[in-house]
Amino acid sequence: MPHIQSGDLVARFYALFEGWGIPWIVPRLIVMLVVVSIIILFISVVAMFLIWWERKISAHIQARFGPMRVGGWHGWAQSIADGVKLLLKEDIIPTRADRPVFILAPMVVFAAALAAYVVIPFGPGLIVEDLNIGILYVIAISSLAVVGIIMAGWSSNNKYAALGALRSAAQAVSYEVPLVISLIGPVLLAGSLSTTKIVEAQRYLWFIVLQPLAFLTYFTCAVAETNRLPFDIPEAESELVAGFHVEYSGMRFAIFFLAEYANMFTVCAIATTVFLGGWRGPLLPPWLWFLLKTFFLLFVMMWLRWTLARVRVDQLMDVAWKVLLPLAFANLGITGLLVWAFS
Amino acid sequence: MTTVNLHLQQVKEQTGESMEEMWVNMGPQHPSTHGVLRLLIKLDGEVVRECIPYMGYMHRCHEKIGENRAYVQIIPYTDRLDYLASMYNNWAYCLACERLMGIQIPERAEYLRVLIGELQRIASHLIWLGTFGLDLGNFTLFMWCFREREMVLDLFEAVSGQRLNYSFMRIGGLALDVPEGWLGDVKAFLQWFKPRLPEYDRLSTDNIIWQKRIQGVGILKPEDAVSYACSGPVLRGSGIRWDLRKNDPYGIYDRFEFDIPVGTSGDVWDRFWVRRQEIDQSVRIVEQALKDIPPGPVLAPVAKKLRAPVGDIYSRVESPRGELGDYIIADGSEKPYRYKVRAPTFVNLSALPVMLPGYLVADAVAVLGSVDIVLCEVDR
Amino acid sequence: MWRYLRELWQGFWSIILSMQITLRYLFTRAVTVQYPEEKRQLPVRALTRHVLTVDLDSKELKCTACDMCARICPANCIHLEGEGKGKARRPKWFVIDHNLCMYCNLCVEVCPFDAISMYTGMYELGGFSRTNLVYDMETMHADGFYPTIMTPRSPAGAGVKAPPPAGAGKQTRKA
Amino acid sequence: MTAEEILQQIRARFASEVRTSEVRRGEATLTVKADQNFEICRFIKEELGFEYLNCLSGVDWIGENEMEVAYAISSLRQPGKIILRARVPRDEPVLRSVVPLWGTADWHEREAFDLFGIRFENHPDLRRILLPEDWIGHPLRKDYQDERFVPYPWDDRKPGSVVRPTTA
Repeated sequence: MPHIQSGDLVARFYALFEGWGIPWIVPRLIVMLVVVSIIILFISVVAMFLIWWERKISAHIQARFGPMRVGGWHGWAQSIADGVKLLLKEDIIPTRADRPVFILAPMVVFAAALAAYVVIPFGPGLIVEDLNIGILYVIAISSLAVVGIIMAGWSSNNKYAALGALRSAAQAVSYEVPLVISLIGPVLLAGSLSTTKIVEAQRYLWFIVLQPLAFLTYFTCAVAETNRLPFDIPEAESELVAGFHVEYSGMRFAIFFLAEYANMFTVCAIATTVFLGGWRGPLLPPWLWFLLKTFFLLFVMMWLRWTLARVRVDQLMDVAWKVLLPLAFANLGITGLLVWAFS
Repeated sequence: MTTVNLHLQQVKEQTGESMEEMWVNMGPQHPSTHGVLRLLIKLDGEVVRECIPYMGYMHRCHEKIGENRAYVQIIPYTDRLDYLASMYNNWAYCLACERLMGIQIPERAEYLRVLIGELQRIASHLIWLGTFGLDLGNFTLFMWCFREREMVLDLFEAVSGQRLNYSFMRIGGLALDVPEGWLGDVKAFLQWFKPRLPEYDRLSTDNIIWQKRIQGVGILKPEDAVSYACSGPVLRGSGIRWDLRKNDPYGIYDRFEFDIPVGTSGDVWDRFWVRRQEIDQSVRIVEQALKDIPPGPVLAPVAKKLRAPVGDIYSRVESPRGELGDYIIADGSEKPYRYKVRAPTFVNLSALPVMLPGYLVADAVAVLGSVDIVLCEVDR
Repeated sequence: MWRYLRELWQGFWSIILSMQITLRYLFTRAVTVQYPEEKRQLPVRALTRHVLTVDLDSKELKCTACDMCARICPANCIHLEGEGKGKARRPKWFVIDHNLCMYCNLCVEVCPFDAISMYTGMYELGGFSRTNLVYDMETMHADGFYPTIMTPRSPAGAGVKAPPPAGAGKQTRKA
Repeated sequence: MTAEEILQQIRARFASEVRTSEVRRGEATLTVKADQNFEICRFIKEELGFEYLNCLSGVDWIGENEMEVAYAISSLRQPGKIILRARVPRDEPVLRSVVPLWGTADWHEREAFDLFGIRFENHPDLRRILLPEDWIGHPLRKDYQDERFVPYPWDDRKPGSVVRPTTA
């Protein structure tokens, strides 16, 4: 696996088609289709695993077993069964809903989750497209999910959904700022926005050692970005029932659910890339290292979720603007000074 | 047009409200109304401006049933009022009947009532703590509290055979004596339970998110608390040192040593903290009761067919939720002429419209949770 | 500034402490019971389906159809009719409607002959129609010893056994 | 203040209103005419200092053709309990509301209105509270009829009588 050079493979494929005299667009479309299918498959498998895993972790933290029946060993097939159930459920659209927007919203959210996978380096060469503005791209794409959430909240024609969507908008705007600023520190150190370059720059030392404050800030913002407890106020089930997706059921709900876990994986993968040295590690193959680190961060996210209570809306804003933003700026300032001093 | 819409229209006509505010229906199907309560909330953005509770979804005319049952037959129905503290409902009802009929109950029954009552208080407060955690988004605390509550239920099951609706107390004492070795089981439970409390504290009391969520919201001023006749932890949270176990002792509560925790500002935190400390005090009382429980019968000799002398009584006990009163009018027959339950949560809930305005929706959930309502008791 | 930082640190530390305790619980044993496969041992007094107890020697019902249980029942769920006079009086039919039963044990406590018991351990009473929960005398006829309030242990000294796997219909149990 | 003193003070102030008064189990119990109930309650609250309304309960005395509202009043500062019973004619059960004195009376009075049909003047929001708004009748009245109502099982039953057939 580590020696597969996907770039070479694709280039050879293009050359083949060119030799047959077929227009250039065809092989490119085929490659795109294959890559997208692989990513969707990967996301689905990861999300289903994460859902099962989260249920297991929450259960064991709470002195119970969690799913135990479906599939035999510790209910490993529970997520698959749930998925099948959701697929078979009736697709309900509320009468007074804004139909096109209502149908489009889960797709937008899922597309946003999907698009971020373009720049995640699973290993050397195992990246869809090594953009030279990779980090910027991720930040831009991750804000797109909010559009989908607002669409969902608005089109549902439900007061709870509308409140959830408004909260989500406020939250996304607030947390994007410290998120971006906390990522600038490592970018300064690496001297590049490309994700592979950032991993390369951590050859000797992971950036989490140099940038612990940035890591904490980023991780907190990442939890908020993915609408997870303690920052899950857009869907706070005890207040807003289920927030923006209260009217969704069946497959549309499943897509929201899938997108949430896909987003979780994305933000943790970015954290791994930027702070934990990406695929670097001894003995094991790089892609496995990458997955291990990412899953550890995912575990921390779940651990947090099952430990903490939910914050309130105003406190959420307080944390963003009064705690995370100053910390991120302090980190950026110190990093900038040090980089300037040592260069 | 439904009554809801009619009412909304009426409110609109009367108040001429602006379109910037919106009415949100919390309930009857809402995860944090603890049953089927419906709160009509006027929101200005996220801020609650007004709250109108609607209840009665579980009304079954408990009092009418009571008027048509013999005195003994009412006991199983009282279980169904506050199903999280059934023993207290039994106790309140049996105590009222005993006072009405002038029955003296045996010493051992008194001790066992206190013992079981305080265990019930622990169980009830645990389930409150758990569901309050759920309201604030902490699911883990909920499960942990349920684990220990289950242990109390196991104890009660060994005594009465039921896990929720015990109907264990009788007019004149208890239905049965406790089984052999049961008191040892209670001791073992306390041994297990006491180290668990600091663990809850780690998740709740000591945690910064928990503190910030509930401090300074849902303030109930002491004068409002008295005017709305709040009782139990809601009243004590507002800083009034009033506990019927101390101030109007029933049973043998004057023999036990315990403190009454009170709050200072009357916010959600105070109500939480009062209940949290009451668990400690209940453990203390159980330990004392275990120490000096005497042997003897548990049921006073009473007639099979009980008749109360003509008269009326308002008798009250301090249930985990507050003052649980029974107003019984007897006409000399074997069934009460009038039987009214003064449900503590019904009365405490009536103060909710005073507590909510000015706070956020998220606080509304916390405030409602801190009142600790049981809808079966509110609706009766 | 100093206070701000200290509060920040305290908040962070309290979260760490909370996480520490949940991490510890992650590795403790679950307390739940996997129900259909494992079952908890019910205490003797667990109130479950009624049984009309029998005299262990003659295997005859102890019930004398005195109607006490039917009268005390708050939910009005016991119905019976007796036949015979004096000592020979026995129920002709005896029906308990478990749709209505509140499991309050009053019928057992009031019984002067120890003839009815709820300490049977038959708690799996699910049925596909409401009539499945109406039990007649034949179904409730005890086939051996069952603990009651007056005799919680069998005269032979045998303790109470674990409840048998029970279905909706007629349930039997060896003494 | 003992129960006797309480009764004396009330009798001295509202001599013509008090029908009966007695001390039972240390509680002052008195029955009054309904037209001055608000003034008596205000006297009890403001001058005697019993500021805590425990319970407000309606009673239907069908034999005497009267309705009753029983106030159980106590205090958080002093011992002693008062049970004040105001009688109104059953055909025209109207009383003054005591909501201005005690906030808690709001829901209690709504409940009495709901279940007994006793109307309270000056009540801010006298709607049904436990029953649906379109319910007909007041269930706790003794003459209320409902076909779903399960009667007292001991009435009209001889031992062995069959009440209704059941199938097993």
